[in-house]
Amino acid sequence: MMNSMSNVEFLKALMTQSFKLVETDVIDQYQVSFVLKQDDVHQALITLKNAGWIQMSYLSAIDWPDENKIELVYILMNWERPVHIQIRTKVDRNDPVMPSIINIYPGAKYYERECYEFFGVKFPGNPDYEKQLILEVWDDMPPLRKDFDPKAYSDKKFTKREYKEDYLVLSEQNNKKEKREERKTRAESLKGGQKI
Amino acid sequence: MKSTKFTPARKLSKEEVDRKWWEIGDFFRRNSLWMLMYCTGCCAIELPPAMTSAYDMERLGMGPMATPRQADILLISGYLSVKSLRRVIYTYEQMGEPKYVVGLGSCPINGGIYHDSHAVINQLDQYIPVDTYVAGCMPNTESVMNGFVDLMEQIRNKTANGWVKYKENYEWYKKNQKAALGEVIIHDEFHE
Amino acid sequence: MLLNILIGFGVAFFGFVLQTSVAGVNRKIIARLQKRYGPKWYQEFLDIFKLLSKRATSHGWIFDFGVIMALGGIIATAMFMPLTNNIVAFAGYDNFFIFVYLIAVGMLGMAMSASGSGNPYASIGVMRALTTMLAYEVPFMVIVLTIIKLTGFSSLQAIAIAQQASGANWFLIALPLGGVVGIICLMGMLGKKPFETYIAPAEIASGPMVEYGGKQLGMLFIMHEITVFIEVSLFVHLFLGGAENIFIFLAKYFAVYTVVNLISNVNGRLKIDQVVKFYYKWPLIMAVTQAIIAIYFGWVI
Amino acid sequence: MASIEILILILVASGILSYFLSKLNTTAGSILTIFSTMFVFASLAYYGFNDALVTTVNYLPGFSFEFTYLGAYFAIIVAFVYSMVSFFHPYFVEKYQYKNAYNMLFLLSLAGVLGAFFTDNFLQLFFFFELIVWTTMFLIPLGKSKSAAVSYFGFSAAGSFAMLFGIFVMFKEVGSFDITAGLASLSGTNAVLVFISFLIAGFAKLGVFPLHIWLPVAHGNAPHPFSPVLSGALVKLGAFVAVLALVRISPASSVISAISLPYAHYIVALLGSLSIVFGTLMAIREDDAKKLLAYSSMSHGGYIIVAFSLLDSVAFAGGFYHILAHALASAGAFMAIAAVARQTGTTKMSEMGGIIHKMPITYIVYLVAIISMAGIPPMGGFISKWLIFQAVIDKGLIFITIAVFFGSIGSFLYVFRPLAALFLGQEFPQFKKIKEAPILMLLPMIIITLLNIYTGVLPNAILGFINKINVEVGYAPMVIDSPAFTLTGYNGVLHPLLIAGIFGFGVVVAFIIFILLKKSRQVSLMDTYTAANFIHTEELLHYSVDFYAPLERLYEKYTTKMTDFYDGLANKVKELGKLAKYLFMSKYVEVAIFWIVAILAFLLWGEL
Repeated sequence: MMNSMSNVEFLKALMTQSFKLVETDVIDQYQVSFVLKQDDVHQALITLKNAGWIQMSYLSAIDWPDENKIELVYILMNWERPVHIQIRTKVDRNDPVMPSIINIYPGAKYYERECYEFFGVKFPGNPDYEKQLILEVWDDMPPLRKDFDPKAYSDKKFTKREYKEDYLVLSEQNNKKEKREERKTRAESLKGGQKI
Repeated sequence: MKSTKFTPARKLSKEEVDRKWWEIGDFFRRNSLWMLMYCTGCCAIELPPAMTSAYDMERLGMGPMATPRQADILLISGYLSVKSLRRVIYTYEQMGEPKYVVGLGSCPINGGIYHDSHAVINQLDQYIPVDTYVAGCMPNTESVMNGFVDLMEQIRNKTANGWVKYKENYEWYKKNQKAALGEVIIHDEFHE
Repeated sequence: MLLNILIGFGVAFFGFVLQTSVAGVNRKIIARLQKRYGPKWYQEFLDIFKLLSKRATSHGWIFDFGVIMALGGIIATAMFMPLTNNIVAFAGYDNFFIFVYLIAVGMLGMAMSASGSGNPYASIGVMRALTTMLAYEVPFMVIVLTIIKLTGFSSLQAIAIAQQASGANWFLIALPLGGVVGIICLMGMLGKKPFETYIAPAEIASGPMVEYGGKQLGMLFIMHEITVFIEVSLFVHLFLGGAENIFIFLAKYFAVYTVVNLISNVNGRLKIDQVVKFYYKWPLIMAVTQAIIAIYFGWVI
Repeated sequence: MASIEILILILVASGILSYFLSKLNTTAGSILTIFSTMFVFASLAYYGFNDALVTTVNYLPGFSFEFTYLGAYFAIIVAFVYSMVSFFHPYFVEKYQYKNAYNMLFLLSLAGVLGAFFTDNFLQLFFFFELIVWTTMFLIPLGKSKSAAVSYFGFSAAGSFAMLFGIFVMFKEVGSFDITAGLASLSGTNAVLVFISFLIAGFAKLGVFPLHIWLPVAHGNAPHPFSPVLSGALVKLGAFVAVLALVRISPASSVISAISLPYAHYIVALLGSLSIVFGTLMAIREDDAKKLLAYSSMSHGGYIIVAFSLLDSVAFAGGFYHILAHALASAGAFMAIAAVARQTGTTKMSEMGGIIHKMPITYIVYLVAIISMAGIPPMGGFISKWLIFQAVIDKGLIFITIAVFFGSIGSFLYVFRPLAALFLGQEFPQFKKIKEAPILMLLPMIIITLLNIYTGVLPNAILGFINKINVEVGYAPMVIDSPAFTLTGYNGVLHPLLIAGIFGFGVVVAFIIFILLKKSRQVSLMDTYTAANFIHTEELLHYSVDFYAPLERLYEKYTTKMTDFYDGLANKVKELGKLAKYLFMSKYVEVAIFWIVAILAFLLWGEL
């Protein structure tokens, strides 16, 4: 307990002294998340790797259409100091370009290819980030962008089975009706994202 | 007085002989069905109880087989992503005739809960002919066994002829596969 | 001569029917062992005829020729096999070495055809089969040398009659160590667990059989059944004193196959190098001890 | 009427003639070689079987020949292999440097072989031995490997000098160089000395266990058409000498009562079985097809030694028959490999695949050869192995049995490997162009294949001739029943014709079953089970490298022991040579003179 907290302290100290952090978020004693400027990311990764965060667990990405950004999340792991670090940075959504980090973490090569496939983020420096990795012969926009409509794609590509009539029957018993109603309201209330 | 003229037995035409042989073959085929389990999705979990002592599948003469060459049934258990559909088609074309396809679960029927996914196909029988569907998400083991018994019945009444349909409407199936998959055989760095 | 050939072919066909039925019955026994209902006793026949009725795929002439050579060699071997003291096709010529080496023709044909299919799994399976053969053959041969040296015959029928003449003193009892080695080597010959490394369906996709379907696979099944018949009846004649009449033969045959099957069904599978190490450790030591005791000191129970 | 002397002279003359003929046109020289070897073989076979060979000497003063069934048997086999192999010359000789010397050396070595087999005098035997060694030593490096020739010559020289030593020991006691009389009248320690030295000579030529190092090197690196001769013919020279030693000399050694065999012969048999096991294990892990076959001929040499050291008529028959069967089998296999090597340019099994689709006849030749080599009916190897088993079991030799059966099962493993990796399997794109071997090369291979089958189906005629040899060397002839085509061993009767016939019957039955059933659909080799993955390159679907890897792992760390030992020995010899060089060839003459005087004084000490 004590030890892990000290890990987090050590980490915050390390990061704050060398970079200007946009935001720091201590999720719990084993997870810390730093938001950085795009230019600081490489330096931060090098620092952390030297500090013992030798494992690049994953490179994830989040699409924020309304602020027109794509957020890249580099997840690092240290086996001496049990803390997962998320290095987050936002790149422009219209032309997302992030220099590759395969010189720091060679294992990131395939994560970057995957990220290009699903979000369209370009990684100059990675020799073959444009090669297809998972989606074989994909012919549409990157499928994990928020504005990609999987339903439309599925309707376009895959033939649906037609049914003569709609088999959905709603029984009119009251208790069932109430249940349905409150389920509907709860679903509505969850739309905004804030909890009740 | 009744005439005792000897009337020779009618000579069977070649088609009739072939049909008789085919019926004899059908008897053997429906009593020893070997499956190639393409465990694509979650419905595969229903097969262990079907094979082990709960519902002993071997009593119907059925059993799992290692390769498509040896198998009679191609068992599509669960949702079928686009990538695995390519492999399924490749496997199906390697099987020896006559061959049957059984689709487990609702995903091969109409996409099931993945009906709007960009990676999962919705209707299997557009791409390869399916002889028996077992509906349900997931179908419980009785219905799985029942599906196999139904397949045997179809073989008995000669309605399980999906492989014939596939040969006859080959272009149609190929067109659907092209439309959904782009190309079936993949060339890339992982397959050279 | 023609009559002899007919008798021999009858023996081969009888062996096929017998072994197929016994195998079906054993499938039911194993099913009951596992608290299942089990298939029909004639399930094996259904499987074989189903395979023969299907349309197969072929990889060229060597693929088919190998299958024909395999089945032909095995049928030829089975035609020499004596059933009882007086049912034998070619009396006096049922030499032990014929069975060991004429079976090898069938094996070679099957191996050829399997490698001719151009599938790596098939070649790996053949490699494992040959390695297993190298493992179990030597201890078995040492025991057989002992038996031939003691009786002075290498004709199976003569060996069986010699055992019956000595008051049903079967070599399974007379050479206890040798009997154990014989059973272990028989399990290896039949490819039963833990020595079924070369089939390994989950690991190398049923090894040599990987590319077969339809009639080729059906013919290989027939060949396999006849091979099992040959090997089990070899054991019956060498270690269990043959048979005076056909019923005794059936009883001994069924007993041997069922016992081996039951032993094998409570075992896992060894790796191939473990198989070789196993056979060259205990069975070989036991066989050599038995041979020295029996031949040089003449101590036979 | 053919005189041995005439035949030898014909060979020498045609050799010299072919040398000059080859200068003009290589093919003409090769054709001349074919004709002369064919003529020699034909006359040998015809007059030899009717024992009408004349041994009078008119033109070669100082030489004297005698006709023995033993010598005739060996000579016919060797001349046959030579004449068959000579058909390959028109296609291979152009490639070699000194191409006009090739045919001459070839014919001279055959002349040496004839002389060695028919002479009755040990000095001539040694002379012909040396003739063979020197000619072949110049033939081997044409395969572009000097070291092979060196190691071959080293071991052969060791062998022949050991034999020379034995000869002198014998002369000292007996006072004559006559072969039969001389060896028979030996006794005491001299007998043991001669026994050992002759066995060293025989082992060195035959490549049996302690002296086997040269065999794979020489066989593997010799010119492709010469490897069959080495393995099929010349190796048998060692068997000849070993037979002389094992059969004609009776060294004073007490007899083991349990197996009724003298200690000396039992030890020799153990050496032979060691060489069986060693050759088998080495052949299993060899990647070069020719070296694999070389190791297999090492293990077959072990069989021959075991057979002859059993002092038993059936074993002798088996041994002599094995010499013939192995000569045919290994000649066929080596010639098939040579044909493949000519068409593809390599003998590495890991680089080839699917040759069968282009060279089916060569494949059949190789198949029959290896079936005979593995001792599977209905081929010749089965008969000889069966006879050897009879004798081994009758004497109850347990440990030798282990080796013998290990070798015979292990031979399945190593002969199957070229079959699977080289002929079968996926067809590589770079070999889609090659063609079947030319007809003149197929002809001898087909003849050898037919003979392989004949020796397996109807062995009685040849065994009748072998019985004459048995009588000649003073053993009872084995029982063969000519009209019924059966052989009678100690514990059983064999009917090869019946076995072959029943096998044919079974194949016919299987073929009928196959034809009656539904016709199967032809698919390409690449359309195969890959766990539903798309594989587009043949190499990924061809399993040929480290075929028996799991088995090899069990013993591969012990495999280099013998070669290490011999390398150490070679280094010692080098150091000795350096010392002598330092002593005598130093630039200070007086030092050399001093040492020479010192040595002379030491030698003459007794006289003065």
